[in-house]
Amino acid sequence: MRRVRRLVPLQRLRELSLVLILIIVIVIFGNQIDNYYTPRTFNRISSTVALITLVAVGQTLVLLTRNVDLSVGSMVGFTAYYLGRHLSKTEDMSPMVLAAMAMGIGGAMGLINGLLVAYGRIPAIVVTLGTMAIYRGALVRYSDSKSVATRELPPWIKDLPQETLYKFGEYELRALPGIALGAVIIFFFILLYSSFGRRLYAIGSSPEAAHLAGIHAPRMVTLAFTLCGALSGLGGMVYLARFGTITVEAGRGLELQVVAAAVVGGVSITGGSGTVLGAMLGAILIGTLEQSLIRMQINEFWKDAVMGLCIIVAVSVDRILINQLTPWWSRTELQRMPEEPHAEV
Amino acid sequence: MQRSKLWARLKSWEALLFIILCVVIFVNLRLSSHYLDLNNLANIFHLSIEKSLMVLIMAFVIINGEIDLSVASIMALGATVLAERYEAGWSIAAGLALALLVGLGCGLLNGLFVAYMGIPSLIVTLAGQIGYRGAARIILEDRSVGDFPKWFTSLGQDGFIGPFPITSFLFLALFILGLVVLQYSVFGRYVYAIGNNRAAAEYAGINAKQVKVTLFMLSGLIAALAGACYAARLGNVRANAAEGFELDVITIVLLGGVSIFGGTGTMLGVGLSLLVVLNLRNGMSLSNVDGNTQTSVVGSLLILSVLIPNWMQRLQRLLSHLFAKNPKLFNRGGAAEPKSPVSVHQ
Amino acid sequence: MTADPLLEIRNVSKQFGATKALDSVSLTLYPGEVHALLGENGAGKSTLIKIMTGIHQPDSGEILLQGHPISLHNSAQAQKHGIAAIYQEPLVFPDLNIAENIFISHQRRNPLVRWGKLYRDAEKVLAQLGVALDVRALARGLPLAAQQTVEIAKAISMDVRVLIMDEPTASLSIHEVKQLFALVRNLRKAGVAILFISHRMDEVFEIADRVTVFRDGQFVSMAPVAEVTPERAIRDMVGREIGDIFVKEPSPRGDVILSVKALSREPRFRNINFELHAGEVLGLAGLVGAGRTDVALALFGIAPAHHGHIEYLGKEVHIHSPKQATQMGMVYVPEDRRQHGLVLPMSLMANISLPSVKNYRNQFGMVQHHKEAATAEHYRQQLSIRTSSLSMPAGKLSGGNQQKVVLSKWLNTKPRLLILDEPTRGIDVGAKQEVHRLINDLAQQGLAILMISSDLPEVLAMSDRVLVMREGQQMGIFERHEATQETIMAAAIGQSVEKPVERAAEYA
Amino acid sequence: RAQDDPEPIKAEPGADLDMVLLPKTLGNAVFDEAHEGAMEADEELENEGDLIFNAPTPDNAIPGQIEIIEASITQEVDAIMISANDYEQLLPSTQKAMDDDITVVTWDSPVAPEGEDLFIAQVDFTEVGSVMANMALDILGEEGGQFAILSATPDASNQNAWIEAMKALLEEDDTYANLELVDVVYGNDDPDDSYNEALGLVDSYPDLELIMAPTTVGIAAAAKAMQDEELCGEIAVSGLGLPSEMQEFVENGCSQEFALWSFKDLGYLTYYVSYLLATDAMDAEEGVTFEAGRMGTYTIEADPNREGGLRVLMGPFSLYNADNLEEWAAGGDEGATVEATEEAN
Ligand SMILES: Nc1ncnc2c1ncn2[C@@H]1O[C@H](COP(=O)(O)OP(=O)(O)OP(=O)(O)O)[C@@H](O)[C@H]1O
Ligand SMILES: Nc1ncnc2c1ncn2[C@@H]1O[C@H](COP(=O)(O)OP(=O)(O)OP(=O)(O)O)[C@@H](O)[C@H]1O
Ligand SMILES: [Mg+2]
Ligand SMILES: [Mg+2]
Repeated sequence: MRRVRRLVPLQRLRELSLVLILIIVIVIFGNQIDNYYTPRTFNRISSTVALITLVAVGQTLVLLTRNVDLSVGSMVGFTAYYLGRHLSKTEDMSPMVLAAMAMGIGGAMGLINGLLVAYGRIPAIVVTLGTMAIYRGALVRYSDSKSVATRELPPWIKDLPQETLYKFGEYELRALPGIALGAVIIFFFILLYSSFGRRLYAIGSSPEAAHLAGIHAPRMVTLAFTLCGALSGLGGMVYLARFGTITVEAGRGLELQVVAAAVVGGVSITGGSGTVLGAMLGAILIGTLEQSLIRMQINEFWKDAVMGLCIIVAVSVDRILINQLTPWWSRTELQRMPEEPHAEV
Repeated sequence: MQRSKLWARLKSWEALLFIILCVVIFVNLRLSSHYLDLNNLANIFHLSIEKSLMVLIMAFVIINGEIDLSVASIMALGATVLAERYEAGWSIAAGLALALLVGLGCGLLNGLFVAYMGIPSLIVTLAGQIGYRGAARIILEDRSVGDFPKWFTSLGQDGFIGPFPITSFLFLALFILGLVVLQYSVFGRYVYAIGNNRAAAEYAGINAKQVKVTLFMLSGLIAALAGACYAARLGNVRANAAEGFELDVITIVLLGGVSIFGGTGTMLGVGLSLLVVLNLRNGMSLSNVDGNTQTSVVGSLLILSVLIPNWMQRLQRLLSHLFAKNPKLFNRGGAAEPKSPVSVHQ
Repeated sequence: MTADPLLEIRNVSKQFGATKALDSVSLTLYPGEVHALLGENGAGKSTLIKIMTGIHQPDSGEILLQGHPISLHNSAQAQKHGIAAIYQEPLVFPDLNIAENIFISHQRRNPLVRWGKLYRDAEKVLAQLGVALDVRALARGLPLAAQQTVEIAKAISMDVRVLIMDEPTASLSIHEVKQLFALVRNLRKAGVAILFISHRMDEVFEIADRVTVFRDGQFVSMAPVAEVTPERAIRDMVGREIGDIFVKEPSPRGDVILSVKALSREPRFRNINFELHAGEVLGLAGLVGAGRTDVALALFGIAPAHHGHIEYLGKEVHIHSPKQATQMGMVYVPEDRRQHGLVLPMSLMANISLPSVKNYRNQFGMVQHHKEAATAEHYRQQLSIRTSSLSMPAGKLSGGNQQKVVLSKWLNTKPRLLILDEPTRGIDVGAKQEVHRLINDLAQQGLAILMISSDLPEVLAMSDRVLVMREGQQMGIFERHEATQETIMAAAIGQSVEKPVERAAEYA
Repeated sequence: RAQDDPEPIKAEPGADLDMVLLPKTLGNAVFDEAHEGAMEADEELENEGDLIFNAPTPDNAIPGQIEIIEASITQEVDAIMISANDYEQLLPSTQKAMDDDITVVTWDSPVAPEGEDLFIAQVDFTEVGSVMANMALDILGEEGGQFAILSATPDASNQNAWIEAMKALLEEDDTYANLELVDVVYGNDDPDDSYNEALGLVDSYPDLELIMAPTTVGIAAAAKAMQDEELCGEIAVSGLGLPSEMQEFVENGCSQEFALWSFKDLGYLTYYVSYLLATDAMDAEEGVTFEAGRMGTYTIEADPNREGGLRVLMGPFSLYNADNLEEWAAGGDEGATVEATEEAN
């Protein structure tokens, strides 16, 4: 038991449970839908969840610090539009430069959020509810309510979604999910092994204790928001590549999907716990439910109700699994040592 | 002592909102000659009556440390049930009763999952937001149902006293009730205590689960009631009613000084914030400001309303440090949080 | 004390609203000394510490490190100067594991976390303290004593020149205290200056080299330990003589209120048997982690037992929630006041009335504030709670005063059975006597009291009988005349004690 | 359309009228075109008053329109031109406006007849059905095949009417006997949803040959989805689309043909009619003939789809394909309409 616990720490339990549920969901839908177990389904789902996953990684960083960023949808929309407009005017631009630009714009918006939260001492939900509207308003102003059309874009960005990075039989790892996966892997290690990552957990886990421990929370929080903005900016580029047509409504409502993905994936809204891996699994779970329901032959008017039901059932099962397994994992014995090394002085 | 209490009150969140409200009204008066038209004043409340109703209960829910994203969907479901039953030959009263019951049921479901399964309310009510709207879709599909009796629609449309419809007075009554319950009743005390420290409240023999379930049920009930108001006001119901209302409702509650982490905020603050937002939006509408800009302005207000007092406080602290020799000159420290549930005791 | 002073505090003042927490106090720390700081609850001790670690900024006065004035704006700066503190209220990171909790402040120096090394080092530090905790486990839900241990480990793991300990032993029992003191002596040898705060006089006189006393935020006296007696120190603290330690008067043993048979909740405790009579104080002794709190939680319905029977007032009961227990007149004063005892942002009086707020309603169901205020005022006087106003948020009171609020809150429910978990944790000597007198009065009035305490003298003075636990097991019940420091310690650390164990078997 | 009335009513320029153009939402390109048309008419008629262009955000669509109507009533404007988000729910406020002597003209999407003066119908609703059926026939050929419809929301009344008209035609007319409509799905006028629904159709119906999307958002998203999945040769996309958004896809073969009417003209005509009504130059009565600037003469007629309703039928449809899109592009933003090709088959 002890060994198992060492191998699989409690934090991994969440992800295990989610993987389990994901398998259950896939088996259930596989029985209901013809041609379900095909590379196509895989490619479909992986492409759809790419954007949500990418932004959910950023959201996770913010959530960990006991904050939330509701402006991600607006940041995605703004960046997507800005990049599109920019591309339509410039001759050519290398993908890397564009990506850097995307992260720069998103990062700047995220920085504003972060500064307001950390140094203006305003609750994050207040700040980002505000900037959600403000960034969207800025987009409307900037774009004069016009759209970017696909024809204005250079071919390479339009072809990005079908770019395949790695092929495994007919299962493809395409560019956009590849970007998302890359972000997940990078931030998984950052959160696990860097002291920056650990301090994010510390701040969210107990702000007072972090204060006493001398952790400079404002800097960390600002950085988390900036990274979240940068990833949202990158998300804007993904959005642009995927949809081509960008209106001022681009990305609206994304924030709830992203927060939902993260929270379903075990990231706590009260900070301090959760991983980007979990957030990704949450996104995949919701994406799988959505994509599978699209393919189910059920009455259109029933789909929303079924979706709501699926989410709550999946989350409940997850909760029950975790509740059953946790006591096994988390035992802390406060024992006296057999001999007392400092007994006499 | 007396002086510092006055200070504290002046520096309170409510006072700030009151000042903002005065500014908004002043600007509106300058910008539009129609602002004071009785019809317009009635419209300010009338056009947002459903949101206003839901704000009242959302304040309770958030102070309790939870959130309810499903209110708009329950509202649509309530309106849908009422309309569908009326179409099927029931009386309005019976339909309304069933709608309210359905609202209660949805709230109960939310509450059970939150309180007894321990799933974050954000997720539960997000699923509810999708699911309850789905239920409304199942009932009405793409149809719209209307042709309510005249007396019913006139409840929502025609003036009861002057141009103010009866729903405005319903809101006023519920506001006073909400204020009394939250600020002065045992239940209100429990709501605050649980929102601040659930464990301590439970150790004190409070059944936090029960309180949470009750709140979600009330939230569902009020949402369904708002649905009925919607049906009466528009005279016609569709399953897509009130899509996206929840964010507006939450914004107003937060501007009212309620902390998203629970435990702080007052009904007075929420009421004032409602007035601020409604008047601000009305003023902008009269100046033909588009929806996105309106939302941006409200968003900026949300940020500035916290930022400016924070800066003022820092400035004050800085000044008082400069004058540290004479500490009586400034009231230092202590007032870090302008709002506190204990303010009712002072 | 020939060396130069390491840290000097000169004429520091600090005001919170209407409260003058510190009024021009001074204090000098030399390398290699243990300096005890004494004072009543609310005397300003914790405030001084928070100033020394940069959490609060003084209104006036200065801090000198090796003769150079330093300004501290946050605890990171203090740590850079080699000043670390164990705060009065342990504040762990619940979502980090124990190893991380211990080394969180070190992370600034190495940007990458090496988990293997981290775990090994953490185990080493804990071994120094003589305890083994699973360093990979999350700190969430850790019992208070374990949290305190983690805090201590955290502080001693840093290279410190000045170590400040604010009531580190408040929730520890003799055994852990001994370990801690061994460590402190080592640090002293290494030239560290230690500021030590405690309300337990015997500890102070065991470890300290010099003693400073504060009263009402002012400096009163400072002297080498050889020149002070406990009596004098107490007189300096409270400004009057306090008689000998209060001993419970015998009271008639009434009916059986609570009878517990073969109660178990594996793995926390098993086969607990006892009877509790009206008018009786049953002490529950044991080392930290013996499972005493868990027994109380089971009785109070927070973590119900899995097996066994509880009879209350002659009827078998199954208690599943604190609400049910409270309604039955059985209340529990928890040990962790910040997490379970108080709603910190709520006012002192709202906290006191919280469990019984229903009794303050008028006919319209509204809470009558003047009645609440009257009750709060009553307890403020009875327990001498130091506060500038009854509507002060409880979180702003000093530690000891918070504890008094927790006590008041539960006493105010007028219970039949009172379960006290470390009731005098952090309470100063004067007030402690008040609390003991109160417990005595309550018992005289026929209340049944179950008192968990790690303060052995307290257990001995206040209990009619003492139940000793060790690692979840009942070691025996001692009648008052059998209970001595030696017998109880022997039972608590598991040395064979014949007679009481037999007695325990009788109950089973 | 203009018939042979000898004396069409002409507008008297130079009135002082405040007029509100109220489309469904902001951020949809077609409404910007309508705005342009209205501005053109505004200039032509030398209206001294204001032309107010305002719309709600999509998350507040119906209540937002009501608020704007009510605000307009308070401001005592002279005419409101509405593209209604709901057929019935705006009635209380539009009726209130009419009671206050405000001219209420609907365009693009009407309200019930009692709540408006008249409706400017872009095209005949049944005609939309036949145009879509014809395009399907054009693309699939005589031998026919499977096709599916990707609509806006399940409760969008315009789209539903068109789809019904098309279904009726498919059933009645033998020319279309080989066209098999397999499914109707809904993308909620959201690029993301529409994209996924289109792919869901591909997965669910292996023999699918055509996706018909009677909504500009849906058609662009579907075309982009086919492009990304490299299905352009196999599955055609058609429906109602904006040339500016669709040009790209016609060029690369993802879409051969689509149709739309000119929203610019619609805005122009709507403004003209409202101006005429608001200046009392004309009454909203059946049989009245008037001249609408550059667009020629029109007659008010009974609306066959809405009992008791009046309409002005604008027409005609513009069919776009590879041949005429280049011309359109050359005409640039002037929006050179390629004239009626109803007789495509
Ligand atoms: N943040 C604060 N705001 C207002 N008053 C405060 C604050 N912190 C402390 N006080 C007040 O300052 C005084 C000194 O408190 P302090 O915590 O230093 O006492 P202490 O000596 O540590 O007492 P104890 O032995 O009970 O821990 C108390 O009256 C307390 O109420
Ligand atoms: N929530 C928890 N999570 C992990 N371990 C726990 C928890 N609660 C208690 N324990 C463990 O259970 C045992 C009993 O703890 P408990 O707090 O009941 O002891 P106690 O005798 O009351 O000690 P204390 O003097 O600290 O109050 C200890 O070994 C402790 O580590
Ligand atoms: Mg203290
Ligand atoms: Mg204990």
